[in-house]
Amino acid sequence: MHSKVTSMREAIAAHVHDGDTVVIEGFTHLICFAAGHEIIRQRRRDLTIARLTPDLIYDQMIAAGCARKLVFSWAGNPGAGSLGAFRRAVEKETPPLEIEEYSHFGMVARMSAGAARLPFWTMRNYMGTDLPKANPLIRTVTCPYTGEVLATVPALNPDVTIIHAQRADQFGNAQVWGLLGVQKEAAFASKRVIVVVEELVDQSVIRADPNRTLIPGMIVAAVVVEPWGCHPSYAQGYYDRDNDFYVAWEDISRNPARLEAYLQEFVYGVTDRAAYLRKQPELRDRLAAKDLICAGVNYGF
Amino acid sequence: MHSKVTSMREAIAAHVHDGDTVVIEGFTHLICFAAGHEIIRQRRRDLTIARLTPDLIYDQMIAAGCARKLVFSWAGNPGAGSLGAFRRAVEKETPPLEIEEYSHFGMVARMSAGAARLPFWTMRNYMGTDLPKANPLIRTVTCPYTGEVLATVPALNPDVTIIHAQRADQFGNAQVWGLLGVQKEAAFASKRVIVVVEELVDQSVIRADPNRTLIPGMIVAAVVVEPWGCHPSYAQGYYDRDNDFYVAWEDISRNPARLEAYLQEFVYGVTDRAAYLRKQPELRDRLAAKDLICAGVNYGF
Amino acid sequence: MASKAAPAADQAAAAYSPAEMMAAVAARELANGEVVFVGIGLPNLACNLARALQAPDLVLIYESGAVGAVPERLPVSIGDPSLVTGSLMVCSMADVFQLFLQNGKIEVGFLGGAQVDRWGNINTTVIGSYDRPKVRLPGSGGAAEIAIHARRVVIISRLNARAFPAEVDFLTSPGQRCRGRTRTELGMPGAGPIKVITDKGILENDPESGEMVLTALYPGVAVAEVKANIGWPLQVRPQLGLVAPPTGEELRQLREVLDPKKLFLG
Amino acid sequence: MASKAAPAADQAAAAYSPAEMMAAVAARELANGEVVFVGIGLPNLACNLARALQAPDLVLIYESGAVGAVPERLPVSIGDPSLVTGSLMVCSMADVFQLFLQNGKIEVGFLGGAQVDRWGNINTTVIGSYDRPKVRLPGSGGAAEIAIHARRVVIISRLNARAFPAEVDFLTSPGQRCRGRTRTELGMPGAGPIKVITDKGILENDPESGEMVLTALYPGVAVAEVKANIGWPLQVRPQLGLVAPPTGEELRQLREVLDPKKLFLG
Repeated sequence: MHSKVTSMREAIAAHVHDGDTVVIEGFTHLICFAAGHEIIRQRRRDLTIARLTPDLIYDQMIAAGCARKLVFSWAGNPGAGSLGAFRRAVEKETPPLEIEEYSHFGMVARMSAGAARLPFWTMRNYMGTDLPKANPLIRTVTCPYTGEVLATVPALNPDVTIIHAQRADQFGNAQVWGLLGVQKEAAFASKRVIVVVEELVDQSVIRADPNRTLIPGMIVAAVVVEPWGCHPSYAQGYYDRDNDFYVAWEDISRNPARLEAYLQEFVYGVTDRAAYLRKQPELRDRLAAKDLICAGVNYGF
Repeated sequence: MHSKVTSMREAIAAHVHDGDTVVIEGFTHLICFAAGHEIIRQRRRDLTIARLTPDLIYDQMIAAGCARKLVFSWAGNPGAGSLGAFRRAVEKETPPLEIEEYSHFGMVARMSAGAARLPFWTMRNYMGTDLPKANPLIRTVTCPYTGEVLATVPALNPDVTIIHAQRADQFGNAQVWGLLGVQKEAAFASKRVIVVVEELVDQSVIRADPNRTLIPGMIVAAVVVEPWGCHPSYAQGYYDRDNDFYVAWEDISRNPARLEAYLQEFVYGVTDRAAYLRKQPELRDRLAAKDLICAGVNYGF
Repeated sequence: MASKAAPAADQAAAAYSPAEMMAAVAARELANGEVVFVGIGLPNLACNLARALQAPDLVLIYESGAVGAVPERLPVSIGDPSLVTGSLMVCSMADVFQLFLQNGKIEVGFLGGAQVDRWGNINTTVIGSYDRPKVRLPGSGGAAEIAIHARRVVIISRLNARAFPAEVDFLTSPGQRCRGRTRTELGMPGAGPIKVITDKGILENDPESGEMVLTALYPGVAVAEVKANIGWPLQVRPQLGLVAPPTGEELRQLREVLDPKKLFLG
Repeated sequence: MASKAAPAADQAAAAYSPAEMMAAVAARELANGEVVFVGIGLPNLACNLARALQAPDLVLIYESGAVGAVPERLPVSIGDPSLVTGSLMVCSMADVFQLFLQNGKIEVGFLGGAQVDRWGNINTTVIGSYDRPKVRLPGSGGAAEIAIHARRVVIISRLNARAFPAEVDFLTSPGQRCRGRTRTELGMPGAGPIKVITDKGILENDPESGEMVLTALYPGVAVAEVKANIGWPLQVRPQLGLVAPPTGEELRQLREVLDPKKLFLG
């Protein structure tokens, strides 16, 4: 078997195409900003970008003109406020952005259906809310046993899903700890999967603790080794969330010129994530994780 | 909060009642024979016993007259052959036993629906097979998006589920590694959960590696500390499967008198699991696990 | 989202901020051992205050998947790493919504919103019309399903007439009566919002009508002051309760332990 | 389940057992890097033989949840601890069936059964009627869904007329035509059984009719010998293949490494 390890530039060039449905998942934890920046640098257009919480990275992709449509369940700046580019697009149509909106449970259910290759997923949800009026894809099904009417959402099957993990081997067998979000479901739902990791490890490291594996290599198209690839998001055990930057985004994103200047300096103005990090040498001191190593368990028999 | 730790005798007396639907889960791994034996000793009757693979423990419960009905997907002696008491009950009605039969995926789906408190679960399955004719609870639903007709099974919500785990704290926060089966789903589907463990640990052990927790204490009614409680099944990292006993069961279970003699000696004839183990001091030498400890991971930030 | 309340008139109230009072009142809603679905900000402060005082065994669940979290610092987001480290369990979000919430395991959910209406319906989606919003808000997140499934919901929101309209512009999270239909008619498992904790007093749902009515006032607040900040003809319970101000211990925990930088108590 | 075949007539065949031949032939079905759903017994031996020879990167998945297993001893059950230790991933059975199998990730599934019929349908449920069975067999396990979803299925079964009836008593796992309907009509994702590896030769499904026809013989076996052990008028392909006997290396692996105690090769 050949190694799947490649650069972020190659991985995005090969697997993210104009018009694709793209998912960069991670719930607060392990959001791969490095991949989003490379998509912006490669000037992808007409993307449908989907994730539960668009977060700053999708705000940047919207501002950069990559997105035709956003599929989401909570579009804010977590713990800090609003997403400026998203709000301008929706409130003022500058630029216009189609939206398709669910709740978190609805988005999780869409990914679960996609991962199981079922056309829909069933929930007890949405009764009384205006969400089905805003989104006619929220429908109902009748239980063949009880006659109850239950809510449904359609499967989401992205063209490409990008998952950041703490570590993987060269074939993409990836291990994650800390918050798991919907990353497993998003990966299995997707036609192609790019796994980005803090550390490339020998396969023996993966095989030593198989219960930690979240994504099997067989569904992975490319492996990118990108330490600190999540900043300003975080990787448990590697670096903390850069809350200062999330707070700063309020002002940056409120002002289109300032947002553009940010993109020029930190996205277009750098060649890759290594260059992005060289611009900010203080990040390591401020955010590097302290050690808190758990004990291992016995896999013997 | 009060500790939930109790003896197997107390746990079964308090939580398993005549007529209950009982699940002792574990797929090959972590099947709690100690709980099954205590149910036999306490002479529970009219139980509906459900699990994917009835295994030797349900064969023993059927032989002992505990079961009115069996819900299952594969009723054999794994790797060795047949279940004698089950076969006599179905082929010769001695004693009669109602059966309700699915495939493994169907049983997993029933547990998943039960755990999510949905009345049914959807699958792409059963087309072309005779299973829906044999079991009218296998039905269909029409997708509200594609019009496809998909298979359904009804939720299974046991009265009590018994889960064996490697370790838990006194409140039932339980960690498992190695094969996971459908134990999480079965526990969440159940009205009451008994967690049986190889080791009772301080809560700090659980909190040091929260990604390993399979069952949260909030759904657990009782915690029983029962080392070697799975024998002849196994616990990864503690003891191996006793394949010799699985092979021996072929002869024991083929002959009702021999099966009854087995129950008299190893179930009715002992007061508890400790006494069962004292009768077989050689088990430790033969089956105790070797050490193969994995490395820990960093939960720091 | 609601604008800052005017400073309370009397001297007693001046010794603590409206946010401190709201956090203290919210914390008192929680009994030991309960399972709470926690949001960021005041709900998080309230839950950790309750843990420090009457409810040491409160189980905090965050929609990010942390169960039994014991954050050693003030979490600034719902997915903060401090919610993972030392927690009892981390699970996938599919498990959070299916095995915990839809399964009925969540006893209390805290919610807030840009608009809260007469029936406790919450809007966190848009001000104005959905297709041409005046203000686009973040949307539901997990709020819609929390409002449907949690056994009871407590709303925390500062009073002002725009934030408390007779009817929400967009019904994100259902209250006691949704566009004319009751929770029972709609088949909702949870009891819905049974209390609205504001910065001036407490509203509770009338068991018959489902309407949010004023049941208790904070020290120094007059009924008229509440009525002036609510967009419907507010019913007032005949025997109005008087809510005790934060105790010294409540204030000390909030100020010295939980939010010393006043990120949320400011 | 099928009774033991009579010893092969010629001398060459006497140098290896029918089980060894079946395991070797099954192993040759597997290409490097494929993802295989493995059962216990001969399928497990075949997969590990293929791993040792032409397919070192074969990914073995067991329905118990072990993915990429590298058993260091012969697993005696599908949930053996040796399948976990050193594997690439352990997942829940819900994931096995939903994310791997139903998702279409399994390229090859090996199945066996008490009865295999003209269309490759398999019965592992009952001999006789379902309500009053003469012999109660274990049931489907995961076989029904493997037969439906695996991209292709290989059946391994010893020949005899009772084990190869024209139509199965109970259709547990669907073949190419189920009670008159094709897989396409029934909407099945996988290609179904494309090969039946017996102890005398190989059957393959006719692409037009879906019927299992004889396409290759083992050394020393005559067509009549196969026909005598099959319960329907067996079609025979005009150019019959001759299957090479196990190589020395295949036999060495099977006998010395994989099953030295002859648990499954006996």
